[in-house]
Amino acid sequence: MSNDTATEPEQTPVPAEPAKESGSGLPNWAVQGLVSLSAIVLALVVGAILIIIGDDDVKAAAGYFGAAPMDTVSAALTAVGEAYKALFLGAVGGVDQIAESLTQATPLICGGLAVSLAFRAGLFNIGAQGQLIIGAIFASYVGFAWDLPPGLHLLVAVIAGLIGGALWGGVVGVLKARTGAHEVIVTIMLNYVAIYLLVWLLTTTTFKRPGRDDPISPIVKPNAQFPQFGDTRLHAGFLLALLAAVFVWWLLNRSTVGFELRAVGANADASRTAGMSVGRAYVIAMVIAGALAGLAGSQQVLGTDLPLTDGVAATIGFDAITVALLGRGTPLGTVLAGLLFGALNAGGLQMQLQTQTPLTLTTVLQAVIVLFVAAPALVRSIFPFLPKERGAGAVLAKGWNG
Amino acid sequence: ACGSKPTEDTAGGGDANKDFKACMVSDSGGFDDKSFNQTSYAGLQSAVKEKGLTEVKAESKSDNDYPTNMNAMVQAKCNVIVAVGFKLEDATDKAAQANPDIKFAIVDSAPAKPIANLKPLAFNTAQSSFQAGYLAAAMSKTGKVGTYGGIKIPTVTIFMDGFAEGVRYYNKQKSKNVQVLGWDDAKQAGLFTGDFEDKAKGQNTAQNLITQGADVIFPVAGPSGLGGLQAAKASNGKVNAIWVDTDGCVSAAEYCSVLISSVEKGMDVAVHDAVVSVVDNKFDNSQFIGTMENGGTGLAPFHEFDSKVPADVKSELEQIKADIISGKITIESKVQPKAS
Amino acid sequence: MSETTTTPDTVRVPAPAAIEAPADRTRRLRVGSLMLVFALIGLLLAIFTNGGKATFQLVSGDLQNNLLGVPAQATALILGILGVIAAGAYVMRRVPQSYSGYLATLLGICFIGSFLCWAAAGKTFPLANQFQGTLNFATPLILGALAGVLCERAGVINIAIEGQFLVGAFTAAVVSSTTGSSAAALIAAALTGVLMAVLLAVFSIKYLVNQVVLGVVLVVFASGITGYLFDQFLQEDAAAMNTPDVLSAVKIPLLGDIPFFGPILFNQTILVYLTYIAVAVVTFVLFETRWGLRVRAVGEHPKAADTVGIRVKRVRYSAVLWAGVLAGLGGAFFTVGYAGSFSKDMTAGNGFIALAALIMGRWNPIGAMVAALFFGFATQLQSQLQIIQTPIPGELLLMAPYLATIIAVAGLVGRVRAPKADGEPYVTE
Amino acid sequence: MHLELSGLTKSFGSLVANDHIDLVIEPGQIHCLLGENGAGKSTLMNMLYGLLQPDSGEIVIDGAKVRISSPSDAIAQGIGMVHQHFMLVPVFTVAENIMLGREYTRAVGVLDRKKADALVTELSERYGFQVDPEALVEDIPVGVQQRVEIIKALANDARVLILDEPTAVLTPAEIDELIAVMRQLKENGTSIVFITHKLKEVKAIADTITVIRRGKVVGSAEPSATEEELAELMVGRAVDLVVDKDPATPGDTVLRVEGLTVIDERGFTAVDGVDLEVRAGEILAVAGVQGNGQTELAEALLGLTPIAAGRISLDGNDLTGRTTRDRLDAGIGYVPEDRAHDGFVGSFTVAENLVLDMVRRAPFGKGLSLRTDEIEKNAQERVEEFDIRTQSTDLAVSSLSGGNQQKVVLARELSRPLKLLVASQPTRGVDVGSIEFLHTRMVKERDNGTAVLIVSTELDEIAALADRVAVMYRGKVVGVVPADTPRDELGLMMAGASKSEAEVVATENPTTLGTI
Ligand SMILES: Nc1ncnc2c1ncn2[C@@H]1O[C@H](COP(=O)(O)OP(=O)(O)OP(=O)(O)O)[C@@H](O)[C@H]1O
Ligand SMILES: Nc1ncnc2c1ncn2[C@@H]1O[C@H](COP(=O)(O)OP(=O)(O)OP(=O)(O)O)[C@@H](O)[C@H]1O
Ligand SMILES: [Mg+2]
Ligand SMILES: [Mg+2]
Repeated sequence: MSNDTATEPEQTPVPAEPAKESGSGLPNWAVQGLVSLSAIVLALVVGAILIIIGDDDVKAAAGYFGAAPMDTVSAALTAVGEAYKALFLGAVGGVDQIAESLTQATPLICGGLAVSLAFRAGLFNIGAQGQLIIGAIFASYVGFAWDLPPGLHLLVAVIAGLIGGALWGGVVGVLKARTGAHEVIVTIMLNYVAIYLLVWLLTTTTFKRPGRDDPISPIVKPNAQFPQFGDTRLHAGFLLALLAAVFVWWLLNRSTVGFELRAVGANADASRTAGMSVGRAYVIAMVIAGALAGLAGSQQVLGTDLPLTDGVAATIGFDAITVALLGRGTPLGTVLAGLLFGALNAGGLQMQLQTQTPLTLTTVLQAVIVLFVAAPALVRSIFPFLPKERGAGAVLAKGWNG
Repeated sequence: ACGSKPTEDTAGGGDANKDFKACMVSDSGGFDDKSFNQTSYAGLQSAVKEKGLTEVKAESKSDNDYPTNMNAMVQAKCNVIVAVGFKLEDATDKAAQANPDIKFAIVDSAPAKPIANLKPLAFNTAQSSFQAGYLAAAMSKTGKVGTYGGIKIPTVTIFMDGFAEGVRYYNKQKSKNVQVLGWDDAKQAGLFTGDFEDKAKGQNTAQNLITQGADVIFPVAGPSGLGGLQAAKASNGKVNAIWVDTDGCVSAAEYCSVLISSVEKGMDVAVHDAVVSVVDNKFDNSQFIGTMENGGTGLAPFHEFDSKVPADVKSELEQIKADIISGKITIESKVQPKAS
Repeated sequence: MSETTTTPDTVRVPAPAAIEAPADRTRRLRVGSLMLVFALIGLLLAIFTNGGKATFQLVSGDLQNNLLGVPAQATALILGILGVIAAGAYVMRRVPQSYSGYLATLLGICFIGSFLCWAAAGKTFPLANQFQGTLNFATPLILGALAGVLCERAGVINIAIEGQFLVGAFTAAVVSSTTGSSAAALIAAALTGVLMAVLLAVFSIKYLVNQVVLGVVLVVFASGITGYLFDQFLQEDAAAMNTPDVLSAVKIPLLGDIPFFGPILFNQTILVYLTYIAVAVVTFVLFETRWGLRVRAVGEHPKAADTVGIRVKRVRYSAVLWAGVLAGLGGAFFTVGYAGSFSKDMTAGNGFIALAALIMGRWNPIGAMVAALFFGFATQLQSQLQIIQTPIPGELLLMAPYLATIIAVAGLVGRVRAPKADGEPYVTE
Repeated sequence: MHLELSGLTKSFGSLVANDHIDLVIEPGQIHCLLGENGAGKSTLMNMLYGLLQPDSGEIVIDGAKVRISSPSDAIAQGIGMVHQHFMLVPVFTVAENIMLGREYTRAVGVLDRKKADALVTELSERYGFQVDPEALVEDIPVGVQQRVEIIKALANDARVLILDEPTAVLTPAEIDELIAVMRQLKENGTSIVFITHKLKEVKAIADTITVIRRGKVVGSAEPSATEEELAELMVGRAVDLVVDKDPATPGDTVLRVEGLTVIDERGFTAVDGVDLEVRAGEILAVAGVQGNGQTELAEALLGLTPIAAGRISLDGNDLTGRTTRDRLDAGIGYVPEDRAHDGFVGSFTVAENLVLDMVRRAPFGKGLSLRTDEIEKNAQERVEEFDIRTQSTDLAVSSLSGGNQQKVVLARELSRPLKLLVASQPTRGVDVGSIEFLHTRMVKERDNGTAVLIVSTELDEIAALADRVAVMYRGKVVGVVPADTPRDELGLMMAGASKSEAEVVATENPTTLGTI
């Protein structure tokens, strides 16, 4: 979250200083970058410990630790070294790997934007998962069931995905605005409803792949697929994700609607007093957030050519929440965080392939990175030489009450 | 059973074919699902051991990972790649078409049109579930048996179909009226927990069946099904269960005391055979359908129930097996794999 | 000082009965229309109920004896009409505002009654088992929601309940398997719950990390770490590490003999009894003790607490850590408390449902318990209805508990008010 | 207790809020601290109370140097403080608030509520307050809340009592009551530090006066000094305490309110059948003790609170049931009573807050897009025109001092053409220098032909601005009187007396402040 989601001056007396420069003379973004890098390093250390604990060679060598302690150490170093080498090369070791990282990042960016945007309007969108599923259903249906000319088909399918997500998000906004139903409850529940809806749809002939009984839909028609870059898996949906980030930036910082969303998010009472409709802002925020999550869903089915299955959304909607935190709620930050997570996912697959390190380790790494990035003070107490950032120190917290 | 054994561990078959890479990609359930990924992997392991191959495996965490893992396998220059589950169909078809030199096999699925280097492995588990239904009906004291599934998909309902038909057959043969709770194969409607993870929910679901009088439970729900076994265990001998996919006394040994038997889906054998056929240069792309005839599916041993299952029931089960093989008994389930 | 110059404590006079506050009116119409809809559905179901008897089981586990048979349609009709009257009385303002809660409850009971008559006409509905299952589903939810209540009353949002469940379930399974002691397992689960709570507390109270996202990250972390350890250890040696003993039920004398509810409530495991005790203790401690007063003060207005000499952060730490105990125990329910061995991500989102229950219960221990029971009831009902087979499609039934929660939250609960400083770190210069 | 502060310094970032402040507080003395908004008074007191840690300097009590690192240290030293912003937990009862931090308990930490109730009753009787120990704080009027704050401080038997702007929310009568309590305490040997912006009060009670400007002690004054002298010492220039204004030349009726009734969320009648008229070019002041329905009246005019009955029209157009947006567009300007809560978005910049209710209209919004250049231009102009003291228009408004924040709100509302200006407590907590400016601006708005409705609890403000005064009590208008009605009479009417009753009582029973 960025600085401007701070609460009333009374409750959060963290000074909002104008200084763009840190105490060390480095610009703030550089300091933030350094802190984030250090956080990644720390997370890798935690991961290394887990790798060592779990490694069979280390376990074997530890069995005779008294006799030859260096064996244990070297086994440990080898295990960690190999795992991380695979992780790194798997993420950025070549064009294909980079393309894979970007592909994995694509839906995370859109999902992260969905969470960030709602956050800025003072809403906790835990429902990106459900919105993503509905978006994927809509986009996929248009993609495989309709016949439209090239270009148009893709466009219509993407729009369908946006509409699907927007509907699912909009319900949350409308209920919140009209009845006060807490968005956290509603989004959690709608996630379940969405997945059960998907599972049910996949048993109907409309969605089932012809000639098959399995709950799997057809792949969308070629006309509805995002163009691919070369023979990598990377597709134009990635550019759309970047475009979405630019759009969100514009919306929040350069549009009247975004102004109102931010105002409502920062102080709903003052916004109401200034003639804004708080309920409307909630609806708009959730509709747009839902549409963004829906876009992530479309990217799954239109970009990576995945058919609809009960797993089409993976855990993107939840990972999106961490991506949004890592990105401090800003569009640029979300893009960068999405890229990092994409790289970790892609690298993690290679790491398990080459060193049999379970994928669950990637999950731990991601969580620990976010923890450290979110607590710069902790990172600084471990690396005291890091320069101080001026102004917003920690990620500002915000309560349920908006 | 499964673990991260170092890949160079090829004890058993020596390292006769060390350059031969036998590879496997799981679906998002992972290799520890106590179900089809795990069983398929066991088949890969046994082939590797027997022939002294090099094993490479990739677990998928989400649907996103299938194409990536499949590509990685191709890149790793695998000689044979086994994909587990229908969700991998698209990625496998694509990789098979692009890499005619590599042999592929896929569990529980088949491409729309045969592909020269892709062997589909399917299983008619309705057959052994039919036996399980008969066995359950015979063992029931209350005259009610129960089943539930994780999610309503064909790989689940095929077991439930066979089970229900087996009970009906029992009723016809013995003029009894044993009821099946939790599945109506005519209406294709029944009891599902909604996921494969929530063990507590599975247990509660089984408990609801037990309350309705069922004393033999047939859970078809992966880890969630383990909850059903727990419910049986908690009944202190009143309720027993039949497990699916693997021999439960091996894969979930702590529940062996309540397991009358298990419906084995011979994915391990099928995967093993497919891999070995590649090593031996005997690969063909015809669909393998595991049946009772070829041993691709069957009832597991009775283990602790060996003495409790009456001898005549045992012989009737043998008879059923013969009748199914001979075609004397036809199973109606619509989701049985059809030879293509 | 003369009498006229002192301001009385309250300057407002109650509004005359003839004028209704606009907010009340909106609420009455919203809740009222929802009540009417349900009353009419109830009546409609009654009309379409088959003749014959609906039979209800009255003793848990026994479906042969102790049955209550009622004429299905007649009963449904009576309940349906009663429901319509209740809804009507509410909408038409025929009873004082303060009784409206009773009316809604009455309607709820009538609706469920006619619904059950409709569904069970000609069949047997295991009524006792309905409550038994409700309790099974609700127990971990209650513990989780109580953990949330403690944290959030002190001003720390706890979305990490799911993560605390997972580590609690994991350790309970491992410790029970390796030591064979259920007591050790419960204690270990509580301790790992606290360990997660330490992370939550340190990162939110000391490092001021956004608490919502922190919670989500901790869930990811817990899922990752339990998954990793499961992969690397439990999976390799399941027999030694993952075969916990499940707690056995202990019947409480006398209480356990109460007709109907006795066997359901008082023939349970120690963990369930701990849950009852936890509800009572948390309620009492929060509202009747010094510590509770301070917890609520730092959650509402930490600076005010600070100015009277209360160590705000220390109180928050203590509340979050105690909450960890409850959430850890809630996690233990999934393994040693009920389902035995651990499997990956086995808590399957229950921690998030507990979070919803806590909000739905308005951050009140009793309210949270009611919300958890509501959800448990709905989940159990859908499972039972799938067995006795109703015309409602199974797919819809699976969604029903979640939809019911949304309807309840939007229709009845409405706007809720969190503790004022919930989620806001306390920073001093 | 003899208390000595020497060389206390505190900075926030680059701002030095307190710069080597020396202060001596003698036992049994009432020591007044005077200073502009943001001068550093609260900062100094917060250091004394342990809420802030000084960067340097020391605190000496009865000759011994002490370190006060938290409020509990201060309490242990016998220091009590009534904070400028209420430090009460709204959802707690009065008794709970008073025992918080020093709870009475029986075995195992179980609260002894009876004992707490008894203490509240005893203290209220001793000081002549009327407080119900069982009432929820959020349900009682601010004046009573202020008493709870004072009881809370007294319950600890403080030997030094700090009162930071306690009178901002009190009626003249209540202030009188408080002054009596302060004298009683002083007689018992308690030292009191008293902060206020109301010079009349200072003159009435102070033994010693210290003036702080921009974080430094700039001098002291005798209680006999005139208000003008004190104001000049505070602000650093001559201040005109009387607003120059010509008699009003009212035009047509702009605002007409008929039978307006508001029921609050708890089902109480907040506004009870109010009829009012405000004409173009006049200032109608609504006087009343806080909590008598003025807030709800103002919010109802803006459509922020739903109304149960009645009609509101502007220039003959019915506004009842219209949205706030519509009413703003119809030409109503609004300065809410609680600026940080309703008036601005604290984390937004000065520039953004200056267009908060205008982003959708030209020139600031064009279609969907925001014209940031226009917003910036507007900000420069308003900052210039209203003399808003800020380092930059890009600063968050929350970093401005209270007076400047208020100027931002007022500048925004006055920067568009208005038919009606509704301003609630427009100068609450604002120092004399800024008050002078804000008052002048509002009179100018009146002279431009705008109808102005001011809600205020400050009789000084009412006297300075009003052309007519409507007094509210328990949601009803008890009378509309001319602006020159004597203070004591207004005070009595604010307590519910009718005009005729008030006239009689006021002459028999003059109050301290009324006669100064
Ligand atoms: N927590 C804080 N962070 C940053 N600046 C602060 C903080 N508290 C006070 N200040 C600044 O210190 C200065 C002194 O503030 P202080 O509250 O002491 O003023 P004051 O004299 O009490 O004013 P008022 O009459 O308005 O109450 C102001 O400029 C204010 O902006
Ligand atoms: N985070 C902050 N950064 C900068 N200034 C701050 C911050 N928090 C508070 N302040 C300023 O400190 C000053 C003193 O705060 P205080 O709460 O005493 O308000 P105030 O100016 O006295 O306002 P009021 O007139 O409403 O009482 C205010 O001007 C406020 O804007
Ligand atoms: Mg102050
Ligand atoms: Mg002030």
